[in-house]
Amino acid sequence: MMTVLSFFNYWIVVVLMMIGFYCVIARGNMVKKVMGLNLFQTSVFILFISAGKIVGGSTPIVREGVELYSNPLPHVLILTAIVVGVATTAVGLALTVRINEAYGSIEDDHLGDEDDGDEQ
Amino acid sequence: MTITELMPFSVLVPLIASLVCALLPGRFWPWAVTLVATITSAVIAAITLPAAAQVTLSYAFGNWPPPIGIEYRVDAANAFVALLVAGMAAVALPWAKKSVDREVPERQGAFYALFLLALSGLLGITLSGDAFNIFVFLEISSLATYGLIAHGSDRRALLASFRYLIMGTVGATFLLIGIGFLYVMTGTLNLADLAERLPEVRDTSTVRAALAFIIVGMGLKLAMLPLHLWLPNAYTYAPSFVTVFLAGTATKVALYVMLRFVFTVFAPDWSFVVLPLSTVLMILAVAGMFAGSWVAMFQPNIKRMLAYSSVAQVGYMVLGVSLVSIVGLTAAFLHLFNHALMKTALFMAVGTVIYQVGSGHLKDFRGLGRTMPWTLTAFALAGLSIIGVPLTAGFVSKWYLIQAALDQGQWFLVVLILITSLMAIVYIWRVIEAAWFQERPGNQPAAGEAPLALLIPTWVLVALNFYFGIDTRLTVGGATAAAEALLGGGMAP
Amino acid sequence: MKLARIIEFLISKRSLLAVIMLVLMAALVLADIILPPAYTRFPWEAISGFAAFFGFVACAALIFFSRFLGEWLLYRDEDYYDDHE
Amino acid sequence: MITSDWIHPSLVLIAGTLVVPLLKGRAMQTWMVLLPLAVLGVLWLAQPGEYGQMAFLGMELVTGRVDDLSMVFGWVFSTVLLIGAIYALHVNDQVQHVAAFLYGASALGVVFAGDLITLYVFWELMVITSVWLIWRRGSEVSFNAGFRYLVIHAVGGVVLLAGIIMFQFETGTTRFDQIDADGPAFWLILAAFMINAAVPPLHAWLTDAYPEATVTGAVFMSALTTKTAVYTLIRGYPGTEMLVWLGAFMTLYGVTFAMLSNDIRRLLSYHIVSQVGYMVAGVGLGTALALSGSASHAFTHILYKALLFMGAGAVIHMTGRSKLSELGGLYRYMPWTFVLYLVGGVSISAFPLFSGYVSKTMIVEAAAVDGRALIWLMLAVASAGTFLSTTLKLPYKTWLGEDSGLRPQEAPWNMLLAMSIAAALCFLIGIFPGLLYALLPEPVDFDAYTMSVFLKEMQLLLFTGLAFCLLLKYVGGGPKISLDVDWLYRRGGPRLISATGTAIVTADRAVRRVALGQLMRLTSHMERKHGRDGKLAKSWPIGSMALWTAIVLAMLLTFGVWR
Repeated sequence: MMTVLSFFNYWIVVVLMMIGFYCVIARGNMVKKVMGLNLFQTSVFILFISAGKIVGGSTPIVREGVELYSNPLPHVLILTAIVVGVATTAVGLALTVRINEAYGSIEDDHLGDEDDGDEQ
Repeated sequence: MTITELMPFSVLVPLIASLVCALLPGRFWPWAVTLVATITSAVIAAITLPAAAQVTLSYAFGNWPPPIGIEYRVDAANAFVALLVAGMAAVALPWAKKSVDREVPERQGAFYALFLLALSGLLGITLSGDAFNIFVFLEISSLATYGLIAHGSDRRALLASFRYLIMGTVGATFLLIGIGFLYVMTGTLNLADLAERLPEVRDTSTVRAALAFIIVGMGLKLAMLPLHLWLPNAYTYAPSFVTVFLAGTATKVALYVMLRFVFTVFAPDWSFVVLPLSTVLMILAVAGMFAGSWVAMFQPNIKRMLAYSSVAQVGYMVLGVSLVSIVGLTAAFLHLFNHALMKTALFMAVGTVIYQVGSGHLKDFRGLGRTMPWTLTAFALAGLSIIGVPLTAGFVSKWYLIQAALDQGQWFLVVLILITSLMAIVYIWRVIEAAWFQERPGNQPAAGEAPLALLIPTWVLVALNFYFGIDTRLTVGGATAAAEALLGGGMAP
Repeated sequence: MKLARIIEFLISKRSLLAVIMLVLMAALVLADIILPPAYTRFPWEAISGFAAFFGFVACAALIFFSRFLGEWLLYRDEDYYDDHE
Repeated sequence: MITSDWIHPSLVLIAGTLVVPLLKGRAMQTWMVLLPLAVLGVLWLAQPGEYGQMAFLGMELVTGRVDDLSMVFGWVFSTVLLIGAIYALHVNDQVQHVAAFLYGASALGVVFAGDLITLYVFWELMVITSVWLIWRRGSEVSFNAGFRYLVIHAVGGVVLLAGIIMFQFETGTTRFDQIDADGPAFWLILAAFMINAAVPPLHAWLTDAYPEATVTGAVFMSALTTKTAVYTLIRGYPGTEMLVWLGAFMTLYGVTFAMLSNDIRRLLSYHIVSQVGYMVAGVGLGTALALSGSASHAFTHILYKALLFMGAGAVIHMTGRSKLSELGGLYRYMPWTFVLYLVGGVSISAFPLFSGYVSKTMIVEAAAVDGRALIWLMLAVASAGTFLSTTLKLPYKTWLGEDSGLRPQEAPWNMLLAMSIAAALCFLIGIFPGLLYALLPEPVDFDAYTMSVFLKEMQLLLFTGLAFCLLLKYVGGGPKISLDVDWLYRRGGPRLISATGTAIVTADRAVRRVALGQLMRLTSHMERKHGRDGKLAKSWPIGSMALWTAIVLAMLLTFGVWR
């Protein structure tokens, strides 16, 4: 029981990841899909950041009287990953807007069917 | 300036040029800047390859020594792939001018900027020796690619782009999860450093899970069956130039990343043992070869047909990998290179037809053999290469693949490879039959031969297909060096 | 056409030609009977006139066998493949 | 490829062919005659040896191996190219000329190839060039026939390639001498050679396609494809017991089906099968005498079969008809064609003084020396059958017999000239067999003109003629076609495929229904609790992609991580 609880951060990650992935799989609405994707990515960010936490460690800013710092590298990495995630979200939402203009709907459910043609 | 210092510029030049490009108005200057940047990249990559084949080059960014700083670490394997990517881009760009003018008439500055971003991202992935850096470049190139695909004139391009975005992000995030697991276990992100530290901790489920996540993530970007579903639409509805570029480069780079992790970071004698990787990859590869070829035989849209053919060809490469031997990896690298040559030539020929006729449907190919003989002959000759007729590049890679299969005593693979080659004859033949043996219907406009600006690059690639089918020193040498760089010169069990 | 007339002439004399042929054939069989067989690798090589007999039987057999085969199994109308291709 | 004492004849031909599209009229005609002459000249200069070595994928290619065996075929191929070119002089279709010359070049490339890779390249080139000789007939029937021809040879090519790869793997070399591998390599290469040699049941491409080829193209085709296969069999498979029986069976199969044929060129095509049977049987016997017999029979066969195809082609060219049931009484109008055709007829029937006699008797004699009674009898029946249909039935129904009311002109001069050259060569070889025997690799210890051989052959032939005259009214025929093995892929195959296709689709549907049903049951439970309007089992495009991702990941994780 203790081990399960002591890994609670990973459980949160797993649960968030599953919810996000389920959204991507099961939701037809494109905005919801993008949100699911965000959730999915965020779970990974938490994974990185929580791994960088050292018990008893302080925020990784150099100051007087503090010896033990958390690992700063994951934060830096995740800052970059967040930027990437934001960009992805932006592109995804922009595409959603364009799809709404072109099709009049953002339900991914059989959107392509109305175009006659070569999808088999 | 030494080669080591020059090397990062093949990534930086297109990155910087893309900023310039985004601001340029009109139709000529964006293209010209892109061309210059791309050729510069290609030249640098060409200079790097011979040096990297000798000794592994290492460049530390900002003079932070690895493993703390970001390192560009180039051996024969990345140099080979980087040359392929930059070279394909450089060959495709002269072709791009007319086609892009037709299909993306407005805001070409942004379009070419996206292209340069994608190129720089792909090159960054190949050259970087830092796992997280690979993820970042992967996302840069992917985001640019989504934008490029969305430029297609058909509204389905938007849908294809969106679906690719979702799947691509899922794939990249899987890669990130894998990298995260590795970082948690080893505390480093440098690939070479990871390879050193992993053996101590590799008997943990975390490391095994990392391998699984990385393989699935890259399998997605690589369009390995059954993770290929995004690819056909993306290739079909993207502007012709984007398809030409992606077909030769994007999946190849993804394959490279997968190989880099499986072979260099995790040693093959570990990664192929803990997961039933060889079996899984072989089954998926064979399934991809068959399913891709099978579906391609019935596609009415030629771009889509070639896209499915790509799924099949990815199957050949993965098959080479799954054999876990020097010859198998050599075959995979050879096919990676040769497939880029032939598929780019084929997509160029189809793009040329689309430029002249306005459609890539099989029914619009009818009777074109007489009015566009050069374009369609180029298609037929590149088709010979994809079938694997001797004297073409396709034969060389299939030959090595078959040798690799025979070395392992896998006779049935030889049969499967030959059967799928026969299927390739069928789908290439459909186009030839329509072009030469059917009359052009009266209600369709007659089309004349395409302009030279489109024909010459296409024929250059066709000629390369035959050149590398006869003179195999460069390709086989490069591929063998790449395979040895990954396998460390030894044979895995 | 001179050659055509020669052929015409030969055809008009076909009964004479037939007689000449029959005489020739008889002579061949006679020669085979008179001359001793050069080899006897197979038993029938010792039989005089076996080749003549064999030729006749083989020809008759082929004619009837092929005809039988055709009528029994293989003959189809000339447009047999047309309606499906 | 070019040294002082070796210029590859294929190279000469290919280079010369490139000029053809630039020429017109008289200049082109002159060029078409000069080109085969140049090849003959190149062969005249060729010295035995090996030339044109190249390295390719770590193998050594030998593009030119000149020895007696390859020279025999080299000579006759270039001769028939000359004859065929003269026969085609009046044709104003450069595609056909280019195809014919390239086809000849590839056939020469095959016989001079010293390794299997070079052989394979020319082997395939032979297919893609010759198919144009069928397609240029321009009818839908010929297009379909050509397409079937192409498909079968494509399959044959793949089989050959597979065999070569395994051969290379097994022996470490691709040198083409007697194939001494065992296991699949031996059989695959043999099967590919047998497809081209038209060994039943792999023969139907020939009798299907040749009658639909152009008048002039069929002349080249009758000479080259099957005989290159005979060459490769002589080189690679001498003494393979199976071939004796297959060859003897072929001879009978060919003559039987020839009796059923109504189309004159189909009849002649079945006789290619039959005659190649003699050569295949000779290869199977494998003795020096038998192999010499096969090589010399290939040589004479090419000449007289070309002559027969030229005669039949001339009739088709002048009358537009090709069916025995529609022809008759042409001797008044095409007497020269008739007489020249008959020279071919008596040659193929092995009448003394004509070329077939000096080569076929050699194979029959080899069978006798080997003491193979049954084979000997089968070959003798086939001899009778050959005479029966090519020299009696076909000319009788075409030039004599009932008058069909056709009033054609005599064939043009170039056709007659080409036929005369071929007829003269048939006659020459028949009278001076020593000329032919001198070309053969082994010294020939055989004299066709002994009293015993002569008597037997004459009795056999003349009494066959007697039977024909007496049984004329029973001879089959009429406006019918006869089924052959090609039925399997023209009608049987499509039926089978559509049946299996339906079965696969049904099975696929059933499997998916069951699988999806399971999945749905699994998820509907989740869904009732967690989803308001979401249904997991519905196939959303992205949904299904992501689902597959999850499945693959789950597979890897379950197998690899939590073991």
